[in-house]
Amino acid sequence: MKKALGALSLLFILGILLIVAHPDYGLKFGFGGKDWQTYRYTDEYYIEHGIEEVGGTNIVTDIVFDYRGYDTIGEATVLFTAIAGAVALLRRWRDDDE
Amino acid sequence: MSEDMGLIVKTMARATIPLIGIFGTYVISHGHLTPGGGFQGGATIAGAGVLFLIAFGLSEAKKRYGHHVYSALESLGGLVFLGVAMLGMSVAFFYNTLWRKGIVFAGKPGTLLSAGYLPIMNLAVGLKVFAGLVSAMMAIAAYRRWKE
Amino acid sequence: MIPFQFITAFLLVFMGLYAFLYKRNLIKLILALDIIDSGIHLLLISFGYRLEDGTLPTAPIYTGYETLKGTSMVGPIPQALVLTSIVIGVCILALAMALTINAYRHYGSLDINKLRRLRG
Amino acid sequence: MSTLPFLIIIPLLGAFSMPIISLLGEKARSAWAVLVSALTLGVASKVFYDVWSTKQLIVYTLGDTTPLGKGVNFPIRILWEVDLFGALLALVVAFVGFMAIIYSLEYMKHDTGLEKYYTLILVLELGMLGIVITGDMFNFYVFLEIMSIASYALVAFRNDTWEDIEAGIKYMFVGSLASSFILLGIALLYGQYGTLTMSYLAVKIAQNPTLVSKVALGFFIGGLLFKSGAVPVHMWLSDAHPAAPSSISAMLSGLVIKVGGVYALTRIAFSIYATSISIKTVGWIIIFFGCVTLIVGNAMAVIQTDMKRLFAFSSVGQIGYILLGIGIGLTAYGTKIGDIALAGAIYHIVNHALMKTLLFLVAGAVLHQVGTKNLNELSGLAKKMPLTSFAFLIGAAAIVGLPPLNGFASKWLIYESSTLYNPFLAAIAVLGTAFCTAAYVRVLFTFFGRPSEVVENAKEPGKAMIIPMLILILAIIIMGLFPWQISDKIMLPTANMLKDQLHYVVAVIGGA
Repeated sequence: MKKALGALSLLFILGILLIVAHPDYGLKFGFGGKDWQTYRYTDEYYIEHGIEEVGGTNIVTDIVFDYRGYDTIGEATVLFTAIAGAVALLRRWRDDDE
Repeated sequence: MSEDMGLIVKTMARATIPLIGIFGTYVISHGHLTPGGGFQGGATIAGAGVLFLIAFGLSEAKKRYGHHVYSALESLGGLVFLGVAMLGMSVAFFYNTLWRKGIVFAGKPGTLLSAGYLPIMNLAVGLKVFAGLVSAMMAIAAYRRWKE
Repeated sequence: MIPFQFITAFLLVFMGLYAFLYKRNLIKLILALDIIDSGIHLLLISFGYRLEDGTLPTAPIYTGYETLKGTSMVGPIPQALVLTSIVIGVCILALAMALTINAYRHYGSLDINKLRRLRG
Repeated sequence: MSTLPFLIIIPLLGAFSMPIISLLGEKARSAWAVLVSALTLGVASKVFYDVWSTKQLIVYTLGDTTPLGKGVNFPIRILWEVDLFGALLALVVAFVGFMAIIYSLEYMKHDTGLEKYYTLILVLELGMLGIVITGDMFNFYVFLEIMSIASYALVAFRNDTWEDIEAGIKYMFVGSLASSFILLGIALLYGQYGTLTMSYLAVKIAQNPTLVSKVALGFFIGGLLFKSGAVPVHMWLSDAHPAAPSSISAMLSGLVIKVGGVYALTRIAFSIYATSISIKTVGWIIIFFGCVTLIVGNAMAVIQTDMKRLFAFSSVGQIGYILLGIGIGLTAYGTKIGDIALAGAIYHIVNHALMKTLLFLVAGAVLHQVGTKNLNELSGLAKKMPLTSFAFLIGAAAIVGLPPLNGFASKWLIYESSTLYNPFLAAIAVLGTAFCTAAYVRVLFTFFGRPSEVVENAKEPGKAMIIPMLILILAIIIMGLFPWQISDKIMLPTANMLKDQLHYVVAVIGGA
């Protein structure tokens, strides 16, 4: 019973995702020309202005460290946290000898 | 079974570890010009650490690894990142003042000394990722407490 | 016609969810989480693809040899987001491994059915 | 220069420099943790006062003076957008974090690995502060992950007991799955609308509400209900919160499930979707989950014998009240009833954070001094630990909702609005309170019963554990003395500001 319910809900999620992926109902793939300007305006802005505003020729690095630099410091904090957590969890137990 | 992996592997590791290190440093320092950046380069250099651990064994790696040194290096990388981000605090947090005002690192786009604080941040993040991944790896490798 | 890139991404998410629900080994569960994340990353990356007439899209990096400025560069935002997201995935992986090692020491097993001592 | 960035910078600096500071010794480490959290509390109060006195949103752009790009009218940078709700929660987070850090000075004294412990607790606080002030969807995800990863590691911090490890593993798998759902929702929104800023997303969705946006909302609701511990998926909460060290349980129960679950749900529902899709359906879904959570959580609390597990189930029940209030606020969007319900929910978030923190600190004190948390062995504790028992009495009376204390006003607002909206919901809410009362009266009888052998040698804990409890008691009593003033001066403006989606949008993209 539980297994059947789980399988049904999985199929339901997959079905919804596939409906969403159909171009008539939702997401489209591979924009070009005018569609690109209407749907990917932010990307277009970065490609146009990235060099003069930030100075790096690699636009991805410009975004990672300048436009979305705050995300990157969050990401660095995630790494810091996870490593602190992993080292803390792998420390010696209180009753271990040596 | 001995811990290390024999003469051939060790010799090859001695030869390749410096090369991996140089390549990682290149990826970090050219992060604002070519594909790559701090995270990727730092992970590459940490890969050299993994190679060292596998080729030479745990006891040899433990000799060259100090936990306090690496966690201090990791937090140093984080602090440098935070400090650089605060350089332009008079305008806003994360304001790229070095590039906008043209003080240092303000060469023509496409040269190494350009793009304001991006190279410094890449270096800081690279240091942090390298130190962090090496300490996580050592923590996992050194934890063997159940009976085998 | 549904683009095959999206179908692949959603199938990966589906596979991950399936493994998450029906597998009983802790390591496999961690892999399932990673597969779900990979599917989402694939979806995000394919959102950035660009089709212009006559030109193939390039990576969003200026090399100094472009004839026309930025004619068909793929979207850079998804790449930046995926970069961040991959690091987060790695972090969860490291923490999950640390927890799993501890669980193996306590329970002597990686079977999740054995991890049922707490009463809900 | 705004003070807002220091809300993030100070805890970040504290966490990053903790490994270096702890080379100086144990004293320096504890002093640094206390100092950093005290400074954070100061900044949070300043930010709250600024927003409250001007009733204006603070919009702060990371990396530039304006969020908009050059010559275009859409935001291109990450921005912080703090309204009264966010500022209020930031204040509560900083306050409870400060209390928990002072408390753990003594409570965690005998543990190893304390350097990592203080790092992680500062990062946990940082993650929650980041969530409440952000105005960007992906940034929200990043800080949600910071908060979640820190709490996974802290739940399993005592790695030599199997309870902690098992609870940590369950919490980690459920939490990561929920985070993946949220990331999938964000990816869908980006794919359809091409932006990640919350207020500009609101504009885009209002122009073109497609199926994709609804599916994304479904994923958000699913993931955030997981994170807030609503009933079909509350199993991880009742394992993880009792197993963690008590100072962490206090933060988890008091803050994490609210900031990472309910706050985010409210923000997404009200600030992004409120006017563009039929919000009534969403409201009824949330009401449904709220009612189920209310009944099941409180009823399960009655039959527990473990004190911390009882408190954890009670947290599930109280989350039900909050969800009920938010659900009514959504279905009755724009009417007076909706405002009252929303104000009640926000009020209850704040109150429950204080009360549940106090209760978990009491449980920690008992566990620390007596060594057991089994209620059957703890009878007669009141004679040996009078101050702790008094703290428990106050906390329990407040959570049940007795009139002179702060829990009364918020619960009254929720009852009143649900009676006006639909009497059936009010009946369910009262039923839940009956169960809640039964659970706490049972603990009370245990505390004041005949002394058992286990508690013979118990004595009061040290100063560092007593002082946070006293401050929390004081806060609860003071808030209880002026319930309607607080409700009129703080909670209703908060609800109004949260509801005002137009203001939220216009503050970023200008007079569009």
